[in-house]
Amino acid sequence: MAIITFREALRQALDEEMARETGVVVMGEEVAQYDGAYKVTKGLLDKYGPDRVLDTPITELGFTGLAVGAAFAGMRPVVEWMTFQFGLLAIDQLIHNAVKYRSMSGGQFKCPMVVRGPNGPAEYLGGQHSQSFASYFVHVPGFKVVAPSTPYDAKGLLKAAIRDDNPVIFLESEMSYGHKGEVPEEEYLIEIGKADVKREGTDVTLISFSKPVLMCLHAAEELAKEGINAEVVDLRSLVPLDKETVYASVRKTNRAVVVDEAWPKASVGSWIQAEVMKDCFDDLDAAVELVASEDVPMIYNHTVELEIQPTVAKIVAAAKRVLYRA
Amino acid sequence: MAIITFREALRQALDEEMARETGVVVMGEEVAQYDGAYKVTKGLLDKYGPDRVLDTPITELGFTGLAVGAAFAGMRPVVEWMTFQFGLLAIDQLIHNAVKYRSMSGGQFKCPMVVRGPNGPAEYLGGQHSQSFASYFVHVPGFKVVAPSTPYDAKGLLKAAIRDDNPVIFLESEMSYGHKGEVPEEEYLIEIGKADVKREGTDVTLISFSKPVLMCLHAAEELAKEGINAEVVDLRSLVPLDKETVYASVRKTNRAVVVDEAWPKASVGSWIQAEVMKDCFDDLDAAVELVASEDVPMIYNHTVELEIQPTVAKIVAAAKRVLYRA
Amino acid sequence: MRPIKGYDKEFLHGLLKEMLLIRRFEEKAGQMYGLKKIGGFCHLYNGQEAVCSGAAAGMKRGLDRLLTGYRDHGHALALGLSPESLMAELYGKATGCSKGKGGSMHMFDYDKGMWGGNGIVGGQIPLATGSAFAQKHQKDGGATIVFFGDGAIHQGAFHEAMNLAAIWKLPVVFVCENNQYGMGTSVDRASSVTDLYIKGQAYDIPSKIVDGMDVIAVMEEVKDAMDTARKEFQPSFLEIKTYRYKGHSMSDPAKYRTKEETEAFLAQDPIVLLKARMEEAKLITDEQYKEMDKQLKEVVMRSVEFAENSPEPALEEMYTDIYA
Amino acid sequence: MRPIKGYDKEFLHGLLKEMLLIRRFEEKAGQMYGLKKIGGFCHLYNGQEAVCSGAAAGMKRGLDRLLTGYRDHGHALALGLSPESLMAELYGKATGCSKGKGGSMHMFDYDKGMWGGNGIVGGQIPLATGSAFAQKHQKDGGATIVFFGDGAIHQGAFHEAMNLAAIWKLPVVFVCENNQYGMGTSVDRASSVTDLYIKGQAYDIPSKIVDGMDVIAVMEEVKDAMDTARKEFQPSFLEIKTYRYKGHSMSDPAKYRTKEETEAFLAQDPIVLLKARMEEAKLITDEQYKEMDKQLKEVVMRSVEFAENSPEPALEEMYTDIYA
Ligand SMILES: Cc1ncc(C[n+]2csc(CCOP(=O)(O)OP(=O)(O)O)c2C)c(N)n1
Ligand SMILES: Cc1ncc(C[n+]2csc(CCOP(=O)(O)OP(=O)(O)O)c2C)c(N)n1
Ligand SMILES: [Mg+2]
Ligand SMILES: [Mg+2]
Repeated sequence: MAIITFREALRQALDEEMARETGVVVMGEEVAQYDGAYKVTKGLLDKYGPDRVLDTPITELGFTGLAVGAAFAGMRPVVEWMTFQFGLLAIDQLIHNAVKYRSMSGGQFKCPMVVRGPNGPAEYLGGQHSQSFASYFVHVPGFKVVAPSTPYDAKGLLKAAIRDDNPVIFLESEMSYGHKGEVPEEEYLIEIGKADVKREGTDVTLISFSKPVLMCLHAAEELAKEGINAEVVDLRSLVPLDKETVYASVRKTNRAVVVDEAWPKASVGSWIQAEVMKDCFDDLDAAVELVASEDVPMIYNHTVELEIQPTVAKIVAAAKRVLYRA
Repeated sequence: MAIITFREALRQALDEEMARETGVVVMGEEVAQYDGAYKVTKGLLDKYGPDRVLDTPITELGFTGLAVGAAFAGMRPVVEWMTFQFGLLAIDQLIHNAVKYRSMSGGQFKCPMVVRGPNGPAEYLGGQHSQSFASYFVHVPGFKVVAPSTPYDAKGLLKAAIRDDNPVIFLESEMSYGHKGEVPEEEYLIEIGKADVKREGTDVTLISFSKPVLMCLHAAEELAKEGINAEVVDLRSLVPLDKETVYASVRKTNRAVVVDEAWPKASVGSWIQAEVMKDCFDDLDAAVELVASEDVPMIYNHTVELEIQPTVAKIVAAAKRVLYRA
Repeated sequence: MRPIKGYDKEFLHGLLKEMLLIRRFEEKAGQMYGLKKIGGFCHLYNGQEAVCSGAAAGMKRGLDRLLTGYRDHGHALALGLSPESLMAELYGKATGCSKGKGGSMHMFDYDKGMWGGNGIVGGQIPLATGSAFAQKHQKDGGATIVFFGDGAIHQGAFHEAMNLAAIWKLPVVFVCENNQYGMGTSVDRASSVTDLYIKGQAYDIPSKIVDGMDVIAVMEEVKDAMDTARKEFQPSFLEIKTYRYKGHSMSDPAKYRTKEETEAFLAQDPIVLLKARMEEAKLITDEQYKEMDKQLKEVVMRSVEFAENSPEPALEEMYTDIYA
Repeated sequence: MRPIKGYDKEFLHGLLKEMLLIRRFEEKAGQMYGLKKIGGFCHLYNGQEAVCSGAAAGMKRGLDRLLTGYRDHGHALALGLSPESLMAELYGKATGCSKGKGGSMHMFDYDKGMWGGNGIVGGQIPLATGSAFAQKHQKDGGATIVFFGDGAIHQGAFHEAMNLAAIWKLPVVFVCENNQYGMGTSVDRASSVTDLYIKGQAYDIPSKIVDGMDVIAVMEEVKDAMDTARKEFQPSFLEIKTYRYKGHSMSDPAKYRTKEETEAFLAQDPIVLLKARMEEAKLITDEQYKEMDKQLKEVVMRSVEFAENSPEPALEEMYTDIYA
């Protein structure tokens, strides 16, 4: 298997799906001539031309809404938001139109589109560029929400997302784009809605998605040194949520820690924490812990910035707490 | 004590605070000449004039951002969104500017403003007018979030919100505006961040906020008929959350049901459910239940619309489940 | 007033009938609302009939698409949705054009090109631009027309969409139905310019004022604009001056305007004006008109019966039409 | 080029010195970024110095306020923030003008009227309009000036704010710093009109093109506009044509433009142009200029030392400055 970056895995997915269906178009700020702010769309303009790879003006509401309309008409637009932060300007078009038209029309519309881009904190970016937006989309029925942690998952899930007939929110991470991993040469898809046990274990379940999954794997190694055998469940999809896989793991380990780089209140992390505690109440030997961002705005200073986020040390400490070994 | 409507309680709060400080201005669509879409601002234009009660064009992003700038400059704007639905267009200005400027500037800015209006479902309004937005604001550190259920609380909390030096999100309900309750003639304020036990009980704690608190009170009456003595905790403020009062109740009853009219995923309801289960884990005799909106878009048909929302019957059933009497 | 000669009798009868149907339908909807058969927000179109009827007459059916806001009954009827399916939708019945799930603000018929029906002021404008984008991409030969109010024009959505349509040369016609008010706010209180068509100049998009009380003018201008869109991928912008006779929605007594003002507009009622021109040209008699009206009242009455007798959607319907 | 006579020597020296300070500061910031002393997004202002310096010279200090986007080092220096406090901010140090919490995009000094520094393209425009609203309401006699790019002008935020400023007559001056590119997108790819000042006409707001390479022109036009804002509560809109020499941010090699294009602009460098006019008028010698430059390089060097020697914020700082 080839070892490629997360960025390249995404690019391959886009390339293959664009080759497969002419209705797949890519639009966003700087995605064409500039190859994308993070170079995910590199070379697509040359290959597919300016009718299918479109640089937009800086008008998130406008071009996202335009993509929704195009999806209604049977195209499969892939919108790149330079970051999900900027998507806040466009969220009205997704919530009120992309997901609700189907219901309001009694099923006459469908909206096969993908909105993708980096989400969550990167480095030295301060308060306006570091927020994690998963909860805003997970909250609303009608979206599918995907958040891969490895190049392999990213490619297979993005291909599935593009073929999906629903609006799929595809959360990446600026810090992940350079991460490398094995990706097969032959085509594959990953079903949206299936979690993946990234490490098997027996003592405690670490549940996460997107970039923090890698921290969980590091934490598991640290825990192993102390004789604690952690299982790491990578949700991969937040909607639909693969409760079966999560609960099977928790019923085995009887202890769980959820890791989410977003703020803790009304978050995806706290929701999963609640679901696990409610549905596995009798199987749990300790309350489920949530390792989230500190409940504070992100700060530019790098040392503080890192300490605001989940860390391997925080995950290890939480795992030990649920094992009453703190 | 006078018996007045929720609407009138809000109007009195605005009126008293406008009389108290000239920096308090009210702006929004139709708030002046039309007296407000729901008549909450009735008569304020006549009393305070067009410089302090301002009809805006239909540009939520523009006028909300304008209010943030005015608050930075030392005014105390009260923005009315005709509903929180439309505020989705303006949420960027609140999240990126109203709350983050203080942190990003190292404390140089403050943003004393209130954003208020109806939130959540009303009647026969369909998918684009029925969403509950509490979670979007609760999620972000820097907001205070208030959601009263009675005219008394509404008046005292709105006055406190206007005097607060932070951006306060003040969630009302179209269905509550006509509700009546006792409100004293003399001035009073209610501290933001204090829950209120609206009914004392011993067997199960019903935790809610805003309009569904009234449903909880009805449910408590129904439960009483079956010999179940429910305590009803009205959170009143979601941020800050009065965990002390909530936990004291749960530690007494050992059982809890959270009621939130928003969707269940990544919601305020599921967050409170998680908090209670985590922090009162050893005190609970059953997992905490959440009665939320069905996880579906709101539908116009009135019968279906009502059934999508929390109902007294659903709350009663959940209370019985946590008592293992289902 | 544009001359009607050049148009054949049948065609003009059709136009007149459609406008009158819309008028009668809205009157009935208002009545049923009063009887609490219908709830929620209900925005009537009385007075503006020439806009949607003229526009629909300027469109190519089966090819072109239309989007509008919540004041959408007229547009739906003009595109050929049946009064039954609309009245049933207002009643929230399973037989409604949106299965009782959308209501007054969300009348849809995808196949007829009726793309609703949007409750967020200005929210349909980017969608329409996307529909046009797809039409150009898919080379289906169609164009999209989008309606919005004088109040909606200040929303960022309008400006962002106009710019995209201009730089990408999309087959879309933007129509501002300037009925002088956005709820209780007169256009001069919300805008610093009197004529809104001027906004098009900021995008170098051809822009015009059209008399919205003259159905012929609307039809001709929309037809021109749609043809240009289809053939040259050139968007355009029409400000159609019109007036709504009723309050903003059923709950609005419209105290913010004078009786004189409303009467001045009633005097140039689009239905009366077309009828007068047709009478003058001896294309219709008063008797024929009355007969037409009588028939239409029956049509509308039947739509009420249909709605009354239709079933409610099953509760389980709440779980459908969410994911494709 | 506007004549410089009428302005006294000291004043012109001040202007020149400020522009040169900004140039040297940015060069140093770029260098320190290369050495990884600074991280994240860092947008340099080289080439545009005449815009912020001219504007600051046209403002009333202590009375007026300024807002801009993420490319904000120049504006902060022009409003009198010290190079030390800026460089420390870039280093994320506790002594930075935003306590190391904001970084390059968020330079603030509330009391000096420096309202930042916004990372959301166009996000500052409504805020500025609100600042002006407060100035009018509080009758403090000041006005607000807001800067944004040629890329930002298409955002709804600009259009909504312009309309509000126009109908409420607010003392605000909107300035589009048209440096020809929004990241890699040239203005003609994002806009259907060549001159952006035309957007003001849609709001009946007086609008002009200003030569952004001529600091005197910028100063005079901004002063006029600010005076009008303060005295008549009349907003105005200036499109200032300028150019950025560097890439969009430190990570951008700017391959999307030709060397010839950049050289053509370098030939009308605002610092060189002012210096030349001053030399011609015998207000400065080349020697004096070199001495000035030497001093400024030392000033900038000292700001680096200051930043290097400053403490990091304590970890507990994360919990402060959230609620007032
Ligand atoms: C974004 C948004 N803001 C506010 C509203 C409430 N609202 C509904 S209609 C309306 C007035 C719109 O006026 P106009 O655009 O002139 O259309 P008209 O009603 O005259 O047809 C308002 C403010 C809304 N539905 N959406
Ligand atoms: C809402 C939003 N969208 C996108 C971005 C990413 N971005 C940052 S700067 C920029 C280009 C802005 O260009 P322009 O307005 O011309 O300003 P300049 O950089 O030339 O000063 C973009 C797209 C952002 N910060 N905010
Ligand atoms: Mg109108
Ligand atoms: Mg630029």
